Amino acid sequence: ADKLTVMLDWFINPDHAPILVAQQIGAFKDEGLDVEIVPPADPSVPPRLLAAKQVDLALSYQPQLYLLADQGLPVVRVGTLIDHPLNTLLAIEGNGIKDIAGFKGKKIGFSVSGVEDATLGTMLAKGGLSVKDVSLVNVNFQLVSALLSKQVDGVIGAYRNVEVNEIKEHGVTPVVFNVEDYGIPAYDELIILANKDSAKDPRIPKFLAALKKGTDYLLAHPAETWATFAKEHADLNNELNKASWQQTLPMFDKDPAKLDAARYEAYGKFLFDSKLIKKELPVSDYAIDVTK
Amino acid sequence: MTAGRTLRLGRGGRGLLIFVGLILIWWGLTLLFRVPSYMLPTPDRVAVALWNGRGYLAHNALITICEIMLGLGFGLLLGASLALAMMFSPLFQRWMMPVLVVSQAIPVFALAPLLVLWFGFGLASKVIMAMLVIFFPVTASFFDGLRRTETGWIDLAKTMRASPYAQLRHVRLVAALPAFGSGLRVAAAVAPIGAVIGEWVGSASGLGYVMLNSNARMQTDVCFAALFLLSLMAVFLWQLVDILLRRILYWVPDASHPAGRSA
Amino acid sequence: MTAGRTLRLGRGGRGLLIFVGLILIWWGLTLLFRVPSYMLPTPDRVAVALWNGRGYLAHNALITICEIMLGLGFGLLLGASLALAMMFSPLFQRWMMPVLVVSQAIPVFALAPLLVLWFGFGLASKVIMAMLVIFFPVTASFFDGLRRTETGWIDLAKTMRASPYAQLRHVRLVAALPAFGSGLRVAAAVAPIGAVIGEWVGSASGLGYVMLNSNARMQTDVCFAALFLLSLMAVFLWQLVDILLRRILYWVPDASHPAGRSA
Amino acid sequence: MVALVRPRMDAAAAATRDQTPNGGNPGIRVRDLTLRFGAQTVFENLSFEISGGEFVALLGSSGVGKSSLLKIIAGLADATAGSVIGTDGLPIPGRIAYMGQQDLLYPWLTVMQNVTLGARLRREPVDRPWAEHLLERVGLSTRQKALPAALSGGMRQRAAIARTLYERQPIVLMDEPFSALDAITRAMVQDLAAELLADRTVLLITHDPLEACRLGHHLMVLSGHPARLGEPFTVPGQPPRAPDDPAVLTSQGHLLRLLVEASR
Amino acid sequence: MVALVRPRMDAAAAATRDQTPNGGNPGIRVRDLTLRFGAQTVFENLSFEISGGEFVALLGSSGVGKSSLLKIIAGLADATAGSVIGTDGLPIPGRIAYMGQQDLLYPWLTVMQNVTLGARLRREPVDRPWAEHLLERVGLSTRQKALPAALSGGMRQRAAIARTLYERQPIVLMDEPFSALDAITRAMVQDLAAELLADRTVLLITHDPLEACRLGHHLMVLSGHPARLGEPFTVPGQPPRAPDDPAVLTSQGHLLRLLVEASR
Ligand SMILES: Nc1ncnc2c1ncn2[C@@H]1O[C@H](COP(=O)(O)OP(=O)(O)OP(=O)(O)O)[C@@H](O)[C@H]1O
Ligand SMILES: Nc1ncnc2c1ncn2[C@@H]1O[C@H](COP(=O)(O)OP(=O)(O)OP(=O)(O)O)[C@@H](O)[C@H]1O
Ligand SMILES: [Mg+2]
Ligand SMILES: [Mg+2]
Repeated sequence: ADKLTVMLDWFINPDHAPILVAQQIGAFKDEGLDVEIVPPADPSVPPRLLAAKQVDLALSYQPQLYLLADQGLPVVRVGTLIDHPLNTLLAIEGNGIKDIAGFKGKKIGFSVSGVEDATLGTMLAKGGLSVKDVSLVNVNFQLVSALLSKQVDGVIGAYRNVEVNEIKEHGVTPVVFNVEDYGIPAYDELIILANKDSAKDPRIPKFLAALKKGTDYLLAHPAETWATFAKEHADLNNELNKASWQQTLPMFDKDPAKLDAARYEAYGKFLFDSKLIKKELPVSDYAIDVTK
Repeated sequence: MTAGRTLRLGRGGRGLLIFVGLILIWWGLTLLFRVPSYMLPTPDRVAVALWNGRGYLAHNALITICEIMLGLGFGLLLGASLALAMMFSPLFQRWMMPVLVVSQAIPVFALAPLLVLWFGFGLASKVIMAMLVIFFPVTASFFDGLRRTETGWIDLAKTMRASPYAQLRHVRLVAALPAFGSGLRVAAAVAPIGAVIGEWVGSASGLGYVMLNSNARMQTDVCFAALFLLSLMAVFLWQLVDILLRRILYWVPDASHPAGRSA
Repeated sequence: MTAGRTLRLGRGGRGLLIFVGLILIWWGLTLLFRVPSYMLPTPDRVAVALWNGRGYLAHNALITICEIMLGLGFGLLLGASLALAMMFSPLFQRWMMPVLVVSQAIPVFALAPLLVLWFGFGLASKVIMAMLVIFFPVTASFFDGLRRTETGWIDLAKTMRASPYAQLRHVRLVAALPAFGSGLRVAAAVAPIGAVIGEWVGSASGLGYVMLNSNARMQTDVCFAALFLLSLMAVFLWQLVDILLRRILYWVPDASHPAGRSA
Repeated sequence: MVALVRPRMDAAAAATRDQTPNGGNPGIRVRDLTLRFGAQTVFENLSFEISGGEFVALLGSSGVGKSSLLKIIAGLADATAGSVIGTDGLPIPGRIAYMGQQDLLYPWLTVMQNVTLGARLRREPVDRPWAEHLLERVGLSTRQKALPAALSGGMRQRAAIARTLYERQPIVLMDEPFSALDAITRAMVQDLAAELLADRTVLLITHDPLEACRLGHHLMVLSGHPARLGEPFTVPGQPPRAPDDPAVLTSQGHLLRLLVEASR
Repeated sequence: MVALVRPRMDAAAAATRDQTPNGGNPGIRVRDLTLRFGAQTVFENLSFEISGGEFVALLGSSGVGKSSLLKIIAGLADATAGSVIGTDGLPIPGRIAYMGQQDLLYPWLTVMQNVTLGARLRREPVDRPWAEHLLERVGLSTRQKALPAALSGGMRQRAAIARTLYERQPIVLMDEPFSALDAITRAMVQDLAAELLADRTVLLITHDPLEACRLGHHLMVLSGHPARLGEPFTVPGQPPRAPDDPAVLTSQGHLLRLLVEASR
């Protein structure tokens, strides 16, 4: 079997379910692949190691893709894992925040992603505010605890299938603003990147085909796959992940290889307008459909 | 004999008492201030997490122990060699010291991708990371010790036709041992940190990984269970080093008890 | 006079040379191994980033400097106080040492998220973080120094009816200064890391924040510009401490140059 | 006077001797002192008394226990058993000037600072003229600002002597204070010590019989394993005696004989 | 023999003296030696020669520069100007046994290990019987396994002497080696040194005129600021001389007179 190293975007979590299930049911083996899954310590690392050819595929986020391309990293999107935005602007009930305008003068925490200013700016504009009307503070990976401990009034970068559940688990009612409802163009939250040099690598279509099988199986047998996952990752076997597993199901891309070029172009324009990237590149420069 | 006995018993008992005491304080604090569990879980929850994840934790703890020992070993080696080189060559010292200081100022995190790039995902990059954290205190204190050796002792050895190596082995090294001991103590205390930092660089095992992982998932109880194991290791390592040093430094006067000398 | 002059000139010149040398090595490496710029940018790109972002970088550097200095100050204070307390009270020493070791074993990274939640995302949490990183090397080496004071010096002071305080101030403290110096050196070298870690975990300013931010945006040149400033700070701090210590420790023999004594 | 206190001596009788006439400086009373290091008994049940204002020289072969005895009297070491107390019934530490066998100059202080350290340790004002006078007398007036590392062995010892004399304590304990000095300098510093310590209670350890006979009211010899004190003997006349004083010469002869006997 | 080499002395003439008869041990030739510490000139243009196999005692008041001179000869300190060389034209360091003014025992080594350290430093086999013999002779045979911290001052000095004698070097340099010993022990150790160093070239610094006269073939006195060497003088007869040897007594008298003069 051909060895293929895939670096995740973050620690193993339900967002990776299709890959894990494909592994569970032997879909990769059937395609003649021996897939090794490596989680990184920091989401900024996988694209770099991919560019340096230390791994064959890496998971990242569509917004990041533009920053990578803008800085000239030789990476290209070859597949999509989650084709919905997961990102939200999140507050909790009791903070007096009921709508976007309620954030005026508030403190908003973020986990550095590179695009939080643009996202937040666009969203706040819907409530007649600008980024200057709030104070931003990096809370790293502690979105929920910063919010719960009232160190911040809201956070951007919280996922609707993870952080929102966590808030609920602590008996607090979340106030959720989904990004796509506030002027952010729809985008793919989790994508699969390859090095440009190996875009033609025959293993990639095989990987994507196996991934599709994994997704299909997952959607057909959510309970069984969860049980297997929970057994394999005892440390992840808890109510939160179980809920998340269910919630994420509709988010997975049923055809991972397919590319919606118009959507990619639209988001690129959004970032360019927000001055986060220096030039608008043609989509084919950073995203391809390897099956075509 | 009897004195030694009571002392050792006292030590063990003290350790236990401190242990229990710290846990009680921790418990009391969490209860008193109603600290939410995402900030600081209660000891009972941590104990449960410890028990439930025993296999998983033990496995990862073993890996971390390996890294600590290797990192400590190489860190000591590197630190001692650098100190010696600096002592033997003022030239080297003058040129190397600033470089070493810079090396300390660069947070290892910034280097992490580079290290993985160069040394891969395996044990190597982690051990190197631990080594980077450890070597500097050792170098600094050992070099200070070597530098402050009574010149008369070295002079005398010279008159006895001691080769530079013999001077080193029989006089300088021994005379610098107390200072080296200081450095070793610090190194032993920070070694676990080094290993943990190393584990955060693109690998999927070890207590550091467990901590980061569970922290990101809000499983603070698991995180603290790992932290607990790590602290345990550190204390054992420290005790080991302490006992070792007390053996080796039999000839160093101890003026630490100003009250009486009869202890 | 002349000797001092040449020495100082030599120092400055050496610093410059090391600086240029390191940059050349860096440049050479990036060119030789064709290291991609998103891993390690070339010095010229960093220089450009440094110049373009000068206002932004200077502002954030200033904040980091504040954090470092405050952390160093409090860390030294805490470290020295603990060492003194341990020296004066064997009881305190026996009970406190294990606690301190445990405190070291808990990686600040792991604690940092909690500290931020407790002390907020402002200056306080960073200063505390830096303090936590710093105080232990200081405590350990200072305590070792206090403990190893020539007993004769203390005895003599006692016969002169020195109060415990006077013994401390005039004999023990001075005699322990060399060891304290060792600890201070290490502390000065690691202080910047403490501050940066604090900034990573939660903040909206400082060089650590700049690094994190530019790292996420793949602006490695800005990231390395910040790293460069950080290293510069560390070296300056080190030099400052070194000069200070050489002044204070005028009476300590220096056996570091075994070749000749006439330097 | 020096008296070997026999273990059975009546305590009441001893008490009557407390009224020392000599300027009121207290003497030293040592009772049943025993010192052991592991299996080795350095001395056992040692008892003697030095009256206030007396200058006693203690001799004895190397390693017999002189320095240990001095340290115990100074309160710097603990005896295995026995007691040391002033003849006025008060403890001795706190009113002594002690000079050990090593000079113990503080390497970070200049000569002047070393000499006057006692004052600073006690937060008293420094008596600079007095210190200058002493340094002048021991021949170090030009070296006041030197660090100990820049002094010769004899100069270090003289600085330590000046420091001891600076203290002006009623009881002075000195351990071979003149051993590193040449004959001429030694005589000069001995005269100085004799002059300044005239009415103090002094216990001086020395290896030089001439020195002992020049300076001491009484001489004591410690000898044997475990060590015992020989019968103390008195040198006639007032110290400091001239080196060619017949009393010195006969005493020296007598002392040498004692030492030779002791060493057998 | 000791000779004050006048600066103008013919170099060729000096060279003819190299053939020393005494067992072939090299002597010490000091030429135009100058030592300054800052503005202070310790000595200037000091020249003298010690023939091979001679035992020379060096005296002089405290701080005059004796120890500095010895260190320069031993190669442990640099002179400001001048040269030191063996009479055979070879350098002196590497064939000396040096004993400094401080005992410099290594605190982590036992007495025995201290004595035999030289052998271990040179990777030679340790001559244990020889070391045991020496320790026996200096009276430390029961203390072989003690650490220096558990020794008395005089014991430490004797251990250092044993270490120096253990070396069996052709040139021996000793700085007040007997200063901490009582009269009896001192005489015993002096005899030992005289016996074992009979044909070596020895330069001994001492403050004890009796010691100088008992042990030295020749005596030299260093005096003045900057220091000069007085005309060396010879004690008749072979060392070690008895303390009551008339040669010793007259020499001692003569020496004392010299010292008193020097101190003026
Ligand atoms: N490192 C130094 N710096 C400055 N002066 C020094 C230094 N070492 C020695 N001296 C000076 O050199 C002179 C000679 O010192 P040296 O030790 O040779 O005297 P010495 O003859 O051995 O005296 P002693 O009999 O007291 O031991 C002294 O005046 C001393 O102060
Ligand atoms: N810390 C110690 N441990 C064990 N033995 C000791 C210790 N200190 C001293 N001794 C022993 O006690 C004895 C007496 O020592 P002390 O220093 O009193 O001798 P001393 O009479 O002053 O000799 P010297 O004239 O050589 O100075 C010696 O035999 C010495 O070995
Ligand atoms: Mg003694
Ligand atoms: Mg000298």
